Amino acid sequence: MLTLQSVSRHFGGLQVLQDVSFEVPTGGIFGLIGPNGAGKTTVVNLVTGLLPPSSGDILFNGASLVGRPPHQITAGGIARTFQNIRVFKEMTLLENVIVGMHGRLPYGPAGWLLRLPSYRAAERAARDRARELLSWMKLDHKADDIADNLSYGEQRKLELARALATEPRLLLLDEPVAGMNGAEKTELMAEIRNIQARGYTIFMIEHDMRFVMGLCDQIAVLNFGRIIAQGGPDAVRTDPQVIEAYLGRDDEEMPA
Amino acid sequence: ADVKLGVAEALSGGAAQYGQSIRAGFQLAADEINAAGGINGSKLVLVVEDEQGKKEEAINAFKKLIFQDKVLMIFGPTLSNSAQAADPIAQAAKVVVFGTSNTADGITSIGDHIFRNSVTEADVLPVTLSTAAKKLGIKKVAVLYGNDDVFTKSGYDNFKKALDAQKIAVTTTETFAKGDVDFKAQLTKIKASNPDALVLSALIAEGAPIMVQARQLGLNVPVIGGNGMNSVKVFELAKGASDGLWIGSPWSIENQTKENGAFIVAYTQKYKSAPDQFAAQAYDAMYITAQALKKIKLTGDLAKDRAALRNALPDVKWTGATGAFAFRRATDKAGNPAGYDAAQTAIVSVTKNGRYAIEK
Amino acid sequence: MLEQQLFNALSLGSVYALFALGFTLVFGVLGVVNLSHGAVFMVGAYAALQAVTRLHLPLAGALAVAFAVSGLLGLVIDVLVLRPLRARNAPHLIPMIATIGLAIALNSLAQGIFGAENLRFPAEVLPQDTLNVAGLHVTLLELGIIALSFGLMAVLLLVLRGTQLGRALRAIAESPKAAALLGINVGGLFMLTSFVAAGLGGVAGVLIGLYANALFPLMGQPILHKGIAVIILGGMGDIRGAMLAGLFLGFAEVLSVAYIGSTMRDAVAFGLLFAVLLLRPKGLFGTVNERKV
Amino acid sequence: MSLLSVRGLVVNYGHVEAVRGIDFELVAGQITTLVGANGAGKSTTLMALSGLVKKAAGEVRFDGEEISSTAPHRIVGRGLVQVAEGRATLTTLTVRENLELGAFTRRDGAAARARDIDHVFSLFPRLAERSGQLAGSLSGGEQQMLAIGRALMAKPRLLLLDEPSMGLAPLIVQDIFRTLQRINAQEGLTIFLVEQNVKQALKLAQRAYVLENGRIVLQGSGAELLGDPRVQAAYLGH
Amino acid sequence: MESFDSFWAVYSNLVLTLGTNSLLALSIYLTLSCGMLAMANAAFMGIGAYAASLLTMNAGAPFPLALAGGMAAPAVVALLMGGPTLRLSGVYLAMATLAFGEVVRIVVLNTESWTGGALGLNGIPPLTQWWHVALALAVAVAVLALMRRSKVGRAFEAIKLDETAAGLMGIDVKAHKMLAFVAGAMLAGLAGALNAHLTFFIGPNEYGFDRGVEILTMTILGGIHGLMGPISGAVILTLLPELLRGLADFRNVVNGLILVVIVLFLPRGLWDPARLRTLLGGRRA
Ligand SMILES: Nc1ncnc2c1ncn2[C@@H]1O[C@H](COP(=O)(O)OP(=O)(O)OP(=O)(O)O)[C@@H](O)[C@H]1O
Ligand SMILES: Nc1ncnc2c1ncn2[C@@H]1O[C@H](COP(=O)(O)OP(=O)(O)OP(=O)(O)O)[C@@H](O)[C@H]1O
Ligand SMILES: [Mg+2]
Ligand SMILES: [Mg+2]
Repeated sequence: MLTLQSVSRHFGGLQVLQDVSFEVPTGGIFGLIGPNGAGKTTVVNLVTGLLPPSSGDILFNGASLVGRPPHQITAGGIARTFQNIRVFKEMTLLENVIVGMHGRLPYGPAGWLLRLPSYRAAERAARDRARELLSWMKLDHKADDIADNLSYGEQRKLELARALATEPRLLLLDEPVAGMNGAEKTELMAEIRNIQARGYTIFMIEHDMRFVMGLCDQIAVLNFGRIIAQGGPDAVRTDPQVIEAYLGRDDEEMPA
Repeated sequence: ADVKLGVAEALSGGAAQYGQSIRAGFQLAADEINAAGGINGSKLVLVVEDEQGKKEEAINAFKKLIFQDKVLMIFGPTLSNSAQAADPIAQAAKVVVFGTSNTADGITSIGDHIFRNSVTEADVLPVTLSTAAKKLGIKKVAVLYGNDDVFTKSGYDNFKKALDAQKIAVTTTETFAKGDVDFKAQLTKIKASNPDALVLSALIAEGAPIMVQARQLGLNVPVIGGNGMNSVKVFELAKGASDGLWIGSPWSIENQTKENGAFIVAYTQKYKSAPDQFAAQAYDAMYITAQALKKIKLTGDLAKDRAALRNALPDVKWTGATGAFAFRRATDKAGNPAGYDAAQTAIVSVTKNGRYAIEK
Repeated sequence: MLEQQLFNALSLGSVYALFALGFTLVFGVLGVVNLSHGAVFMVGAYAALQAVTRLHLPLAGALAVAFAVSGLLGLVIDVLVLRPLRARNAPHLIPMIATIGLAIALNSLAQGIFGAENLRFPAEVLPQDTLNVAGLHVTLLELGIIALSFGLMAVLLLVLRGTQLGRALRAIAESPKAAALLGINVGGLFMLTSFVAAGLGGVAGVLIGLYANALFPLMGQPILHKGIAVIILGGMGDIRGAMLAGLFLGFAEVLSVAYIGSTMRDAVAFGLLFAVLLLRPKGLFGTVNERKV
Repeated sequence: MSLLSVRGLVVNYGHVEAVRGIDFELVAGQITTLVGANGAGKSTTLMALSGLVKKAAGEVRFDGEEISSTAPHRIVGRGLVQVAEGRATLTTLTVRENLELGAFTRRDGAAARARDIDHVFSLFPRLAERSGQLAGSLSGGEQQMLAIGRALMAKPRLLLLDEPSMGLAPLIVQDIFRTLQRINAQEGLTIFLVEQNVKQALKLAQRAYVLENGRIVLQGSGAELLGDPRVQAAYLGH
Repeated sequence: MESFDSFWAVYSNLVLTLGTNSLLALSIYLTLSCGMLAMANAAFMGIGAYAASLLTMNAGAPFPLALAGGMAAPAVVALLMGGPTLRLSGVYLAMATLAFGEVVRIVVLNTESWTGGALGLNGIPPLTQWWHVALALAVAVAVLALMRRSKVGRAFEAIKLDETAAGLMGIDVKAHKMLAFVAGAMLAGLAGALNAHLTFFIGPNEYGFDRGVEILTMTILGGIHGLMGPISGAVILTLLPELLRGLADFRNVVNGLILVVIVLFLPRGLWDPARLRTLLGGRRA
């Protein structure tokens, strides 16, 4: 579904990504892990059009994304969440989600100026759909609260609902469980599985190994801008290079 | 009954220094007239409004004076811009408006209720220029003016006409903007063009520093100034660099007539500072109006009284601080008779050792 | 003529920079475009005039008075207006609107007290003679302004870069909360900054008042407009940026008078400014500080 | 010997009651941890200890003295130093400048500061390599090390840490926890640790509190709570 | 009735100025609601005023056509300058737009044969009737109110809160910013055209820095949490000097201090639905 072909990116003299290539197959959950500063978020930024690659190509269902502005990429079926939460803090949850449907509301200026039936129908449908998405994330009871009043974990879930509202085929999650405790993580894991079951393809970045290993069917490992390993969870977990660079040789079990 | 006269001047904002002088001039004259028995026994009462030098405020002030305070007539406003906006209000309401500081062209074309005793620069500047040119043998001049201000810009326009008419060559024309503090770039360029004199259309706020900085750069040619430079403040603000400024105006602090002397003494006593031309013209305007008022009989019917004043005013002849004065009919754009301008002769003076010396 | 014009540009640029240094300091540390800085500048000038005419102080004394009076005014503004707004978490344009109100009030107050007309410092305060240096006409005051603006820049830079105080100010500029957790007295440093910046504004008022030979209640407004251009062009709160942008504006103005025509001066200067911003969207020294997503 | 004791602390944000009357003690020389769900009030508690949010009621005694009305910079001056949530490094200052500022409240001169910077560099050699770099250009893990190092520069008697492991790679998390343990063991520094990484935190801590909806609902030694079924169900996701 | 006539005779101008100032405040509200601090509205007002006045004075155009011209001219200019400018943010955008306004002013000063230069345009026919202003304001408020409830209004809000995130929600950020900028320019131009035909005279200095700041002050003072905010700000800022007339020389001192006090006690603006809600004791459902 998503293909990176020897993508490189530098900031000034800093080479952040070098010849990164991988492929995210349709329908699965794909994980990208690696040390802090390896370039994981940069990959997501490149895919969503916030940054142009210095070289290489990014294909989505065969079509190149390079040079397209973010809103077109979103319209094409890619949505994301952010590592540092970026919900619209002064909007209600419902409004946050409806903003995600911006491109899917089929009325024009005449529609809203004259409050034509098309406008009313579309707005009503958007509201219903938004409530449905919030209920997927178990946030529907707070639909009319201001997003800023949510706790950290709830804001992450709201971001997810908002991303789903754009009707993506590919969902990019950047550290979805950062700052959540074990129970909350377990809960979110179940929700992500549900989302996948509804037919979405998921790509995620995460430092929590129990979460990554438990969810992903494929994992790529990025270190200093290069892919150093790729494969199923078990293969990656035992890869000496990955242990050296990322997981650490702790005698105890991995942090949960 | 009291005679209520409206005064709408800029008492705050950037034009406040002129507006405040003007108000002082009116107040002085009104007090004198009232002390001398008033108008056929009635006292003059001034209703003063601040128009802030803004056109909207001037319109508001005019409307308030005309319709709410029901004044007999209005003095003001301070700036020509405001006059362009507010005078039509008075014209439409058939109320006399008497400007003492509006020198821009076209103000009295607005209609037959518009009067002013401010001598336009079109009348004064050619005289100033020819006098200076003759006495100093000037062949070529550099011009410097403020191009973002009606007053200094129309001064420049009139200078330019006079320079063309008198066939004086221009070496370079430079501009500055209101609020500038540094004029050395323009003056350096002017100095390099080697003129016989500097023609300067500026208000004193910029004009004085221009004189100082010109001298600092070694540009020691005479300066021929417009109306805006006619102020004793030049001696203070351009101290040490104030010599050689030529100006023309109906009023000069050095003009030794009986009327002017009395005005200067009275003003200085009342306000503890020397009067300027704005105060002098306001002072005279009040007396001119008083002459007209004395000739008519006020009935208490406002519309009638306003019309009577309108009809009496054009015939007033008066000799005051600014010398002998009469009105001269102006025409509107189509050439039909409209309001009234001042018919007065200009006095040309030159500064020397901290005083104005009258040249003509 | 070119040499003279270059010198003119240097001194005009220094005038702008002198005003902008204090202005950018408040902007940088408090994050407020303090539109009352022009009024504070004017207050400094009038205070010095009083010191000279009533107390018969020499220039140095008058400058000290201007620094103290303006500085105290800045302090009062910080304590009575800006601090409560900070405490109330006011949205970011609100403090700016408050300073507009203050500027209106201060300007009219000055007019009420001192009258609207132009005043000036007595000529004895500073010799106005022109020196002839290498064929250039140069006044003592111009040299003073140039030296002072560069000197101030150097001092401010040294303080900001090399001392704990400076580091603390930069910390506050970035995050008052993080600074407080380091044991920095944030409220106190806000007050200190307001005091020093306003004091510098007052000193600039005296020198520029001397330079222009004129003090009037609205004297701070024209230079405020230029000052805003300078501090933004320089980049949010950057001291070097303010100096460089001040010089940039001075040179743009003088050279456009010299070679293009004085009617186009402001169009050229502001057109250039516009162009520079398009090329460097955060000003000459501004860093693109937006955190990555 | 308790270094800090809190009695009946209440903190509100407008109508939101974030902390609703909590009591706890930090014993000198120990690591104590506070765990709880998102929005439980952990960060608010730390902010209240540092004086950055105003309490509505209660008292906080640090070394016997009431400090809940003291200005934040004075509290730091007394040796209560916090590493705030989200690595509050100063991105426009260099690594070294950040460390220098850590010693802002100290008055023992540049030489002492330089010595302590070397000490921090020995704890976190990565920072030494990057001492001249702007903190904003560091990776997340490095920023967290810098934040801890900077707090150590103040020579704290009590170090508060708010989720130091958030967003960090497993290797770095292990690193940081090990370092904390070492500092505690070697220098006897009292540490108060707020963590979502509940298992690690409980392993590390001699004493632990569980916060729920602004109230302390459980307390005990780290090992006790680690074995508590309620903790396991609610926080460990078993 | 008579008392109304005399009231109208004195205050008609003031009332109509309330209307045009409200339009101006709404014009800058439009760009602010899309997260842009654009300060070119005074210049756009000037462009509208000059365009409309030249149409009525020189081309003898009927008033509606002149008003349309007064909206179209700034819109075209906004469209041209918006491209390069709108990628700036915060005060940098404010500065670039202010600089643009300065350039417009100087162009007007230097195109004397058209614009009268510093002397301005005189004798503009007073064609603006009260109902022109009322209608313009009503239409503007209605359109903006409808917009706020549509996807366009939500897109503006989203861009204001987080531009990057908005783009990733499928919102064409550039296009929406341009829309807000151009629509704001049209509103400002309309206000300028109406105002010019109310005051007989226009000059270039009316549309400079001070006017720009005044417009911004109205809007921020009023608050940007609804359309009533800018309008109430415009009303207060226009009426305050008139109400304080009695204070004579010190009225601006009081005027300025009142601004400070309002801001201190109502830092979210005069019109703040959230505060009203708490005052009325109700809570959002
Ligand atoms: N806009 C930018 N300008 C300059 N450098 C950048 C920019 N964005 C990222 N970098 C640098 O690129 C490197 C990779 O950053 P990135 O955010 O992709 O890391 P990451 O793998 O997501 O790390 P983490 O796990 O900590 O989130 C870092 O060194 C970072 O400082
Ligand atoms: N500035 C604020 N204004 C209003 N409410 C706030 C504010 N900060 C926090 N809150 C609320 O106070 C409660 C406690 O927040 P706090 O940040 O202390 O939680 P926490 O335990 O640190 O959570 P997390 O694990 O997500 O960091 C939450 O309900 C939160 O929404
Ligand atoms: Mg990342
Ligand atoms: Mg927290």
